[in-house]
Order: sequence, then structure tokens, then C-alpha cells
Amino acid sequence: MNIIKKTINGLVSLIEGLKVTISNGFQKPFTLMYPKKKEELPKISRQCLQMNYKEGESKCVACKICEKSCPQHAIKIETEKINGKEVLKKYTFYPEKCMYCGICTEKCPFDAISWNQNFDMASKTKDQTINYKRNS
Amino acid sequence: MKTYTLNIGPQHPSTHGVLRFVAEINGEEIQNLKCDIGFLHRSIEKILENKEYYQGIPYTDRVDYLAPINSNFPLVLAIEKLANIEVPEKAEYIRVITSELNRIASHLLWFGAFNLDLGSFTPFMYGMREREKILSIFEKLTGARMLYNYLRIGGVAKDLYEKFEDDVLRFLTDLDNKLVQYNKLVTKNIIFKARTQGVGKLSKDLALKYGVTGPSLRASGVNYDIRKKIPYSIYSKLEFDVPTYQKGDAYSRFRVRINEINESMKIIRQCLIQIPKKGDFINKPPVVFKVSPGETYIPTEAPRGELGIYLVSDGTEKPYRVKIRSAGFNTLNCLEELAIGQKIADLIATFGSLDIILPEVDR
Amino acid sequence: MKNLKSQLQNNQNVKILTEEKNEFTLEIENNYIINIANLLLGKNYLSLLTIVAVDLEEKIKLIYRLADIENNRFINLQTFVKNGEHIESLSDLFKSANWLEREVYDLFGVKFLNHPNLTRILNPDDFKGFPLLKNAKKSLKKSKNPNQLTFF
Amino acid sequence: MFESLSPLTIDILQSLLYAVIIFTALMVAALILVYLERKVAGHMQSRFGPMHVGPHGLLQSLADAIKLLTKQPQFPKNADKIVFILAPILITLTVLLAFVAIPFDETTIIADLDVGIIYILALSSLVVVSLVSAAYGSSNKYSFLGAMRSAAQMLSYEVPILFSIAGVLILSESARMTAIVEAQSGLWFIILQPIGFLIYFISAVAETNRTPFDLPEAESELVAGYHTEYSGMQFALFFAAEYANIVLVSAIATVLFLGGGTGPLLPGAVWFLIKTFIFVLLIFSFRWTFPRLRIDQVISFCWKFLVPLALINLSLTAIFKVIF
Repeated sequence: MNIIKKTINGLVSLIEGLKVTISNGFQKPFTLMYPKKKEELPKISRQCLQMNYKEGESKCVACKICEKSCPQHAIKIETEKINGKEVLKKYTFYPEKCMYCGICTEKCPFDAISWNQNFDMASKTKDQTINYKRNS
Repeated sequence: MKTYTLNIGPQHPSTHGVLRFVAEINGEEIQNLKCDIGFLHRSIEKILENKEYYQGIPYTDRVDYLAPINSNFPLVLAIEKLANIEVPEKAEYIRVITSELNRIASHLLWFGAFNLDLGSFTPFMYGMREREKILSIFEKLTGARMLYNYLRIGGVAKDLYEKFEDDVLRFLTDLDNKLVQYNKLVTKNIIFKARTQGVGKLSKDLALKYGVTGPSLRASGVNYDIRKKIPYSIYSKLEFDVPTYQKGDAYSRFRVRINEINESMKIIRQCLIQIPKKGDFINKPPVVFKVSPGETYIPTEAPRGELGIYLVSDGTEKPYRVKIRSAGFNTLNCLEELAIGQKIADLIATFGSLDIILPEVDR
Repeated sequence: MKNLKSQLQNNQNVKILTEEKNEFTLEIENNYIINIANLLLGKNYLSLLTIVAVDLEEKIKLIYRLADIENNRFINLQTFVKNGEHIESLSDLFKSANWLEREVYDLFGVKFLNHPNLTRILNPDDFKGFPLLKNAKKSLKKSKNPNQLTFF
Repeated sequence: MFESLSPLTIDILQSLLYAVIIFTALMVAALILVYLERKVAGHMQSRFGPMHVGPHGLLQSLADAIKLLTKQPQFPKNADKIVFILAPILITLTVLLAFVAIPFDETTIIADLDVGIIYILALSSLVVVSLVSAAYGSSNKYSFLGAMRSAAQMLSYEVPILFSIAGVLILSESARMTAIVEAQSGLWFIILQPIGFLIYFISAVAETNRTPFDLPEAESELVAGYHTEYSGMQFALFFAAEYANIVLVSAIATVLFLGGGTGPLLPGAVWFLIKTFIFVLLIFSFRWTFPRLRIDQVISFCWKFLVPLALINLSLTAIFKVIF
């Protein structure tokens, strides 16, 4: 008798499980068909570092706080002297070194760098990772 | 009897990262087992010695990438203890809410991976589906899906966003319904029971001798939860139970973790009620930040057990030594003894039920 | 608890550094480690949770964190090992000591006597030097055949 | 044009035509089934399954087949090359040959053998030979373990299958497939033999190495079991054989228990396909719901539960038959 009871209980448990999976089969899938539909990323999502501009000029004053605070040394700042003042010449961001911790944007006192939601960062040349370059 | 050696891993479907077993096998029975670890050794302890205190936090994310906030926690607490920094109450609540959410996410992933080890694929997808919802909440809150770098010395990085409470509550009610389904699909399933009950029995004695902590210890009948026993943050103000089972087999470990999801949900609901609506979310330390010399050990309850940080400071802006005590290291050690006499299938089941991830073991 | 405290205070080899509600920090000479650990094991301190090693340039500080998990009591056993000195292994008393001591050996080069299998655990076997020492950069040398890693 | 041919030649030509049609149909069916399984599994797991190749991913398995066809065959270092190459051919051959005796309709059958069901059983027990030779040929420990498991499992489950079919044979009084179908014109045998059907179905799942009995290829333990070392077309043959095998056991179940190709309105072959299809879907949904058993549990479940139950069922059927 015990065996029969056990068998029936076992069968019932298996059928209950089947019910769950089959009923899930008729519900709407959770997947987002990625390349066709894209979820809008929240504004604070950290995907690619970008330089902020004000009236066509970079907000960066080349204080190098971000460069120093970056744990992975993913930021390189080159400066030059114009009229006796240190001015930003070239701001390079190395995405392959970056670990997207967000410390640089947090530390920046001038709101000169921020994150954008462009996670599709593949580019053909390394030059395109340079965020800012002064033409002179 | 002639035995032969079977090399399982480092590339193997169910080694949860990169682990290598060298098993001496007689037929299907394991006679001797050696674990070869270190494939994911990144020497995070050494890296932390060379970074300033605030720079070290993102590296602890990578200690246990399934529960980054729980791994941030001990380091932040240790620095605050040595530097005597007060944390605003709101920040404490945010920390607890996020770390409990992270615990749920980690357990959900484990739920899936364990079932995958036992050969059923669908629960894995269900676990991932629920975890994805948590990750979306975290993305809105912290700006990243997996490695958040959210806790800061003296608080958290960002304030809660506007609809955070609604999002979390909606997720929790959804998860309540889903857990009932999981119960039907997995917990009561006779094949699942046959595969896990009595498998990988970790006796209380053995668990204590190996220094096993966390859910695996609680499944062996020891009621030890650091959130209760050495309360940190605001856990002493919160009401929750510590699920404990006596048998110490894979099934008990499974039940403990599923119950822990429920307890975490309880904690989050309490926190959402008690959290002060106004107030600072961070007590910013000075820019040039130095920690007074000294040393301290802070244990916390991570999803996998006791995650502790031993911090030695020499008064400069960089730590002198950081030791990360990971739960997985001790737990994996006991697998070498547990596996003897088991079948290969049971080895995988036992290993899965112990919830070990290798980046935490190798650091 | 009080019983244990008085016993520890009477023991000449033990120095109580700090004392909290459920946590002691003791300092001992490294050749008494087996004795003291045995004593504590008898007092229901069954688990060795971790071994912390700190490199203090000329010597290495070892902190054994023992726990009586069921009664929520902890003891940090602190001892020093000078460069080139040995320390007795605890792997007979605590099962977890096996891997923990291997880890300390691997990263700091502390030699444990009577350890059943004192080999590298996190680093590959042919790794030279001990990476977590403060002067590790000098001692770290590239292995001769970087492409041929042998395990075990 | 055909008048000049002798009746024997016509017979042979007709059989050949049937054979070609059925074999191609089976290979196409395997492709469709792979697509179907992925789609069913996808929806059960609240995802879409293949979506990108063709509308709703319809051409996905075709693309996979082409990819596998164009791959260079790989041989492990210590492989026994002849055995290694022959094994996938052997398994496909055995499974396809079994279809010779399946009646899709009252008339659509290649060879209506007197011992049709026995012939099919004999062939399906040959499958294990090819699995073991695949493992032997590839000289891999995982393959070896998988093959040992499959040998133990498939040999054990032959026994309950035989007993459960014997019950049907007692009722139908013939081993000829068409005769079995005819015998069910009144009542389907699933009603007369519910326990026999259950035993057959469970054992059939075990015979096809599907979850919960997929130990020979248990991917979380043995990587891929007996076909760990196979790639390209050889792997595709194993794959096709697995799906053809599923169709085979479902077809047998349809013939033995669901009255084969009989039903109102629609032609017989369509009914046959519908019934088979239901079984196939059921086996698919098993795979995506249940965990895997352990080898000792599989064997003891067979010998301690299924075989005694099948024996009881068989003797009850015999007594029933003698009395009435």
C-alpha cells in the first residue's frame, strides 16, 4: 500500500511540475529581442565616458583629479601651456582598461566628464577613443 | 580493484567558474578527490595594498561578482571603524536593502545553477529571469548591472531614485508568486528529492572542523548567522528568522537558501517602512583621507557565508594589508572529504549545493 | 568564559592583548602554538576560520582566528614568525588548517612543520617568490618556461 | 510502361520508393523536430527560442545542418579511426531500418513482417552497440563512462519494454503491426492496458536517452557523454539518430496503444502523425521539466519497480485473456 501511495504522490509531483512549465510556455516570453527592440538605459548607466562642453569649449580645466583617482589608469591627460596657463590638450580614455567604477565622474569637481549610454563602443581606430583634442 | 584518474575541469560545464577536480575513480565511485584552485587568482589583496582606500572598493566587487554589494560591505565597515566615520541612518538602511536584494539575486542564480547541475534546465532560466528584474532595479539605482561599486566610505554613492520603493515592492510580490511555482516545479519534485536527499551529508562536527559558515552550516543544524550573532549596520533593529535544518544534506541546503530568500524579502519590506524619508545618504570623508593606524577584523554575512576583512592600516592613505576571508575557501576544502565514496553525479550535486563560486575562493 | 580567562592569565606564555565581550586577542610565542591551540580546542573552540598573515618587513605576523561557533565566542591568536623560521602546523587539530596554511605558505613563504602537503595552492607550482611580501617585486622572477605550466 | 515488369520487380520498386520517401522524410522530420524542440523549450523557459534565421527562426536547423556538413571531421589522437567513423553511421542505420515495419496507414508500410514488433525491438537493442563503439573509438574517459552508463541502462530497460509489449501481443494475438492496429478497431489498448502503456512510455524515454534518463550524455557531469569527441557531420548523425529514435518510440506507442493510423474524417496517415506528434511533444516537455536521475537510481527503478510491475501486468492480462 505504501508503495502505491508513494508512486501516486510521485506521479502527482511530476505532473504538477509539468503544469508549471507548460503554463509558462503559454505566457509572454520575458526576453527582449535585442537588436530590434532596445531597452532604454537609465541616465546614470555607466557605459562610455564622455566629455561635457560649454559653448564649444571643454569644461575640463585639466586638474587631473580624475587621472589620479582612476584605479585602473584608464585616463590620460596631456596639457600644454597657453599664455602661461596649463590648458587641456588631449584627453584620452582607454575603454579596454576601464572597469566602469565611476569614481572619475564622481570626483570631478567641474562636471566636465560624465557617462553616456552608448555601450556599442567598437571603433576602427584607437583615435576615436580620444574624447577631446585641441587643434593647434 | 583498479582505479583510474578522471580530470574534471577547468573547462567543464558544472565547475561554477574555473575549478579543476582530479578524481580517482573506481567504476563510478570516487576514491579520492583533489581540488586544484587558483585559476582565477587575481591577487586582489595585493592590488588593494597599492590603491587608496576609496579606490579599493570597486575591486571588492570582483571578489564575489554575484553579490558585489555584500562584498563591498566588510571593507567599507572596516575602514569606517578604523577611521571613526559615522554613517547617516538613511545610508545604513539603503545598504541593508541593497545587500539583501543582492542576496536574493545571488540565491536565485544559485537556485538555477544547482538545478542545472542536476540536469534540469528550465529552473535555471526562471532563476535568471527573476534575477534580471533585480539587476534592472540596480541599474536604475547604481548605474551598472553587475559590478555596482555602490557603497562608499561613510555611506552610499547615490540616493534612492524616486520610484525605487514601488519597483522593489512590485518585484517582491512577483517573486512571492514565483516562489510558489518553484516549489511545485523543484522542491516537491520526486526526482529532485531522490537526487538531493541524503546526498553530500555534511555533519555538524565536520562542518565546524572545516570552518564552514553560512547557509551550508545552517543546513547542518548550527544556528549561526552573523547578522544575528555579531550584528553590524542596523541588523539588530530588524526582525527576521534564521532558517536552520538538521540533516546537512543537499536538500537541507536547498531549503535553507530558499527560506533565506523569504527572510531577505521580510527584511527589505521592514526596511522600506522604517527608512527615514529625509536625510543624507553619505557622510563625505575629507578629500585627503587618512586612516589612523590600527587593525580590525569585520565579519559579515554574505550569501555564501562569512565574508570578513582583516584591515591593517599604517596611517597612510593606502591600507597596509587587507586580508579577505572568503567562505568558499573553507567550504571547498571540506568537499575533498565529502566526495569520497560518492558517485560522479553526486559529486556534482554536492558541489552545486555548497554554493561555491571560484572568484571568491581564488580572490 | 571566566574559567578560560583565568586559565589564560595564569599561563605564562600567553599575553592577553585586547578583550571584548566575546572576543579575545592573545599573543603567544610561536613555539607554543600547538599547546595553546590544543588547550583552546578542549574549550570547544572547534573551528579555525582563517589565518591572516601580515608582512612586517623583518618578521611575519600570523593571526589565527579560532571560533566557538555554537556559543558565539572568538579568539584571535597572534604570533610572529621571523624570516627563515618555521612554525608548527595545526592541520592535525583543525581540518581547515590544511588549505589555510598552504595559502599562507603560497603567498608569504611561511614554512609549516609537519604539514601533510605543503605546496602552492593559488599560484602555479613553478611560481618563483612569494607575491604578498612587501619586497615581492625583488623576489618575483619570471619562470623559465612561462608556457609550460605543470600542475600538481 | 510497367506492364513488361514482373510483379516481383514492381514490388521491389514500390518498396524502394517508399523507403526513399520515408528515409528522406525522417531526416527532414529530424530537422523540424530540432527546431520544434528549441522553440518549445524556449517558450517554456519564457524566451523565444531561435528567431533570427528565417521568419521566426524557421530555417535555423537547416543553417545548423549546413554548418555541421561543411565542418572538417576531427579525430582524437588515440582514436580507433574505423570504429570512430562507423559508429554514427551504424546508429543512424539501425534507427532508420526500424521504420521499415511501421504502418503509417493500413496500406502504407514498407514491409509488413509477421514479426514486425519483434524486428523493431531487435533493431533498437542494437543502438547500444553503436554507442559503446562510439565511446571505444574516441578513447575518451567521459565517453567511456557515458557508454558504460548507456549499456547498463538500455539493456535493463529492454526487459520492461518487452513485458509491456507482451501484454499487447496477448490481446492482439499477433506480432504483425497491421494486425495489432486492426485489433484496436474497437477499443484502444491504452484503455485495456493503462499500466502497460505507462511502463512502455517510461522505458521508451529511457531507451531514447532523454531526461530524466539522459545519463549517457549528462552534460553537467560527463560533458557530452558518448559523443564528446564528435564534431561536424558525425555529430549531426548522432543528433539526427536521437530525434529519429524519439519519433520511432512515439510511433510504436501510437501503433501499440493508440490504434495506429485510424480515426474519423482525416486520412489515416494524418491521424498517425498527429498521435505520434503528441507523444513527441510530451517527451520534449519532460526534458525541460525534470532533473536527471542517478545511474543507480535508474537501474534500481527499472529492476525493483518497473519489471515487477510489468510482470504483474502481464500475468493479469494473461488471466484476463484466459477467463474471457
